[in-house]
Order: sequence, then C-alpha cells, then structure tokens
Amino acid sequence: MNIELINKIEAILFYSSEPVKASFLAKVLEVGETEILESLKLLEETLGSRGIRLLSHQNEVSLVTAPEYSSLIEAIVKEERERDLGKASLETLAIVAYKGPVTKKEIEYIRGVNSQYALRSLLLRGLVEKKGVEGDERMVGYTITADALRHLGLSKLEDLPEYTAVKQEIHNSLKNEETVAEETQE
Amino acid sequence: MNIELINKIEAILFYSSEPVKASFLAKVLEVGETEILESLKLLEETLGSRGIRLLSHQNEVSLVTAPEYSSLIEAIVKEERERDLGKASLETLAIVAYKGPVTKKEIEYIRGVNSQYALRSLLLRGLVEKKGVEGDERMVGYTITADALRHLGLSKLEDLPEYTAVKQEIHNSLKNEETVAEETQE
Amino acid sequence: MDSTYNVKTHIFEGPLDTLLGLIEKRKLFINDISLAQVADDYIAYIKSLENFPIADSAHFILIASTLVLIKSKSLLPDLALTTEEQDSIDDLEDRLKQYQKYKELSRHLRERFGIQTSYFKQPRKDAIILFAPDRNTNVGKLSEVIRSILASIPKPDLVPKAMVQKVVSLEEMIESLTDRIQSSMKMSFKDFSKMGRVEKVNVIVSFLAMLELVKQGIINVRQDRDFHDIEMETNKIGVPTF
Repeated sequence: MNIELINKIEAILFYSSEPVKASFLAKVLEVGETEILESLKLLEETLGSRGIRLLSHQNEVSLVTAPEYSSLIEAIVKEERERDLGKASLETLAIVAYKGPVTKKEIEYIRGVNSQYALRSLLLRGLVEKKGVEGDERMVGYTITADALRHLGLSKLEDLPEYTAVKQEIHNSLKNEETVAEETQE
Repeated sequence: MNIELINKIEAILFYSSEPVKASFLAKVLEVGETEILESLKLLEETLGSRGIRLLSHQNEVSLVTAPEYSSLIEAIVKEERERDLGKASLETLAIVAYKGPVTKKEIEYIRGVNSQYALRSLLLRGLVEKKGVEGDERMVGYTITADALRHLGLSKLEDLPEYTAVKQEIHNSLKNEETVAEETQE
Repeated sequence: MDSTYNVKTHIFEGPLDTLLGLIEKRKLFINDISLAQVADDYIAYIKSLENFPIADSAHFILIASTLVLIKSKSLLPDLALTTEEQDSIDDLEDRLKQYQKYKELSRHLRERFGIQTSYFKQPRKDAIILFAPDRNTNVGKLSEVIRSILASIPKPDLVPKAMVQKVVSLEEMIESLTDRIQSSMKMSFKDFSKMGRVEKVNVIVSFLAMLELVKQGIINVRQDRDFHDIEMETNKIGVPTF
C-alpha cells in the first residue's frame, strides 16, 4: 500500500471537485491504472466513516460530502442564499451595474481588493453574469443580469442615478491607476 | 471527542471551499465555539498526513490541498506561477505578517517611506486585508489574508519562521514604549 | 542567496533604506557611533541623487538633521542635547533596528512565496444559479455604494517640491562658509546661519557645513555654555587647504 499515492489522488480529487477518470489519474501520476484502482479502494476505505466520501460512477471518481450530512449542507445552501449580500458583494454589484461589462481586474482596481469571492457569490445568486468583452475574445466581462435589472425596477442601466457621470468618473480613476501601476513597478 | 461533529465540520468545509468562521460553524451545528475549536484541532491532526489539509487563519478555517503536492496540482492546472513580489511589497508584507494588525502609519514609520502603493498592491493581490482596530473605531489595521498564507505554504501564521520570537520582541518593545510614554507625559 | 536581491538593494527606496544600506556596507551595528560614521556618506548620497525621491524628501531631511545631531555630539562631546534631540536620536536608532529586522524577515517570505502552494477546491462548474437578491439590492443603495467607492479611491499624494532644492545647496554653503570665515576670521554660527530668520533646513545645512570644516581641520569651534552660540575660528589663516 502506497500512502503517498493515495494522498496524491486525494489532493487531485479535492482540487478538481468534478468527477475524474481513473485513466486520467494514471496518466498524471505516471502509474498503472490497476495501481490507481487499488489506491482508490484504499482511499474509499479510509474515507468510509468521514465527512467526505469517495464516489465512483462509471469509471469516474470524485469526492463528495457524506450522504448522511446532505440535510446539513442543504441548510447551509439555503442560509447562504437568504443571507444579505456582504459589503464586498454589494460594492462589486454596484461597479458591475455602473461600469459593466467590466473585467475582474478592473473591479479589483476600483475596489482595491481581491474580488473573487464576491463575484462568485453574485454569479451564484444570479445577479451578475459573465460575457465575452467585445473586441477581445480572451477577456471576460461581467454584466448585471436581466433578472437583476428587472428587480431594480429599471428598463435600462442608463436609468441608474447619475449613470453617465459615475461611469466617467470610474473610467478616469482606472486611467489613473494604470499610470500609478506603471510608475511603481519594480 | 465527538467524531460525528468532526465529520460534520469536514463536510461543511469541503462544501464551502472558502474560508469559514468558527462562529459560523458553531451556529450551524448548534454547539459552542469552544467545542468547534477543539474539533478543528482534532481534524487538523487527522488531516496532518493526508492529501488535504486544514488551513486556519484568525478564526477562519478552510480545506486546501497539502502543500507537498503543489507541483502536482500545478501540473494539472498549468497555472502560471505567481510573479515575484517587489522589495517594497515584501517588506510591507513582512511587517503586516509579523506585526499585524498594523496601521498604515505604523508601516510607514518602520519603513520610513510612503507605503500607500505597496499596501494597495498587496490588497489587490488579496495578500493583506483591512480590519478595524479593536478599541479604536477610526483606525484601520492591516492583516495578512488566508490566501497569503496559502501562497506561503503555511497552514497558520504561527508557522512563519521566527514568528513567536518576533512577536515576543514586539510585545516587549511596545511595553517599553508605553513606559516611556507614561514617563514623558506631563 | 540569490544575487538579484542584493542588486536591488542598491536602489535605495527611502531614507531608512539608504541609511541602513550605508551601515551594512561598512558591516557596522546600529548605534550612535556607526550613525556618526555614516552621516557624511548619507549626505554625500543625497547630494549625488539626480532624481531625488521627491515624495519622501521631507523624510530625508528630517533624518539628515538627526544625523547631524549625532555627528555633532561625537565631534563636540560637551554639546548638551535637549530631551527632544536625544529622543529623536533614540527614535532613529529604534526605527532603523526595527526596519532592519523586518527587512530580514521579508527574506523568509520571499523564499517561501509561491513555492509551496496549496490549493482551494475548484468551484464546481455545475453549481446551481438561483436568483436571490437581498434587501439592499435596490437603486438607492447601489448609487450610495458606488459614490462611497469613488470617494475612497486614493488620490496620488501632493509632494512638497520646494524642500528638495534646499538640501542640494550643501556644497554652496560649505564654500560660502569657508570664504566668510577666512575674511572675517571670527564669526558666530548664529550670524552665519541667520538662525531664527531662515527656515530650519538652512540652519541644518549650515551646521553640516560647519562640521564638515571642523572635520577638514579648516576651523575650530567653541561653545562657551549649553545652548549658547557657537564661535567659529579658522585654524590656518589665509592658507587654502582644499
């Protein structure tokens, strides 16, 4: 029994969070598929009585929360969705509303902090969505959803208070940031 | 020792994939915070030699892949290695890490230069965060984030080299300063 | 250690960084003796700067003035320092020691940063999106929030450019001090520096110039009583020694 191999599989499965083929694990870890299957069996046993389980389904494996705690997880999901948006999410939403389509990087420039979690929570709550930025295929911009716009009682974003002025101000401060960023680069 | 409670915590942390407060766990699981902290300690021990680790930071905990498998995960995601931090950012981060929560003024006193941009760049990268200073609502202190710890391959701040010694030194010199301040107050 | 770091330290970032660099270059410990020794280096470094870091010019000058104090004390052991002056010396030593400590500590971070990284779980691609606005999701709140964000974006600091030019005139001061002493043989520091009539920075520069002349053996100084004026006299009358 190779504990190191089991640990590696566990790490990969944890990170991936989506079902993964045994053949993929074999390739990445540079061992035979038989060895992978043996290790998976041992991992399954180790996890047998824990909060996380190994789920195998048609040659694909993934880590999932133990079924006996599903009601607990459901309660948390429900709580999360009913919770008020935090300050971070609200700020991010306001920026997306006024400046959208806006990239994650731009949002972070304006807020001065990493905004990954805030964006994710807004995505899950259906308030913002990702869209390709026109003219640059690689960039992803965030915009407010039609649902959110309707909820705000607006027929178009331009109806937001001081829309044009705020948009201009944001634009200017982004330009400033760029200059400063260049100057302070070491 | 309550295995059921540990399992539940593990399940919640696995589901959340973001740092979670001990107080949140206490609320959801309807037990005291002390019990949560004890269980977290046991969970940390259980996970000690596994592919997944418990990361704790200022009352927040999360599950992450074990640092020793980082190159493995990197190979899978082919994620670009984080660019090196500049000298100014590194110095500022060191002050925040070892002395935090620390105000901008304190940082600038130690470094002897304006540290606005170094701080802002650390904020943008999600390596430090602002927090209100206890006892003084108007002051804003900077602390290191759980993300920064992750980048440093640490599961808790106390694992930083020389951490305890430095903290003790700071404590002693603060005491000295207080004495001096009292003496000179007339 | 990797050499790029050492190279980088030669581009001093601020006054403390400069001072620490000078002390470490001579492999000295931080104390009043080493500070007195590097005071000249520090002034020379500032003079050599073509692109003076304007944003921190006030810091540079403040520290220069403290160094002058330390050096004058070492040259004139009888010079009595005020509590305020002694505090500023202690304070500089303390700050330098702290800065040195954190600089060392930052090396730990540099070694570790990005090397051993652990990873959070990837977000699931099939996560259910459920429209869930909250009570703050309204036009009024959004407009209020965006306003406060815009207000909190830092504006670049305004820097006092005027202060910079004053420091640069150190050499001129030395020359003029030499000239005047040689012509009048005897004068007071107060008269020369126009103390009380000009900005503090000029007094500091004059004092520096005076010390420089003492060091070069061009003049002698004498202070009869604490806080009294300093009398300056030339050593070698009419003999240019520089």
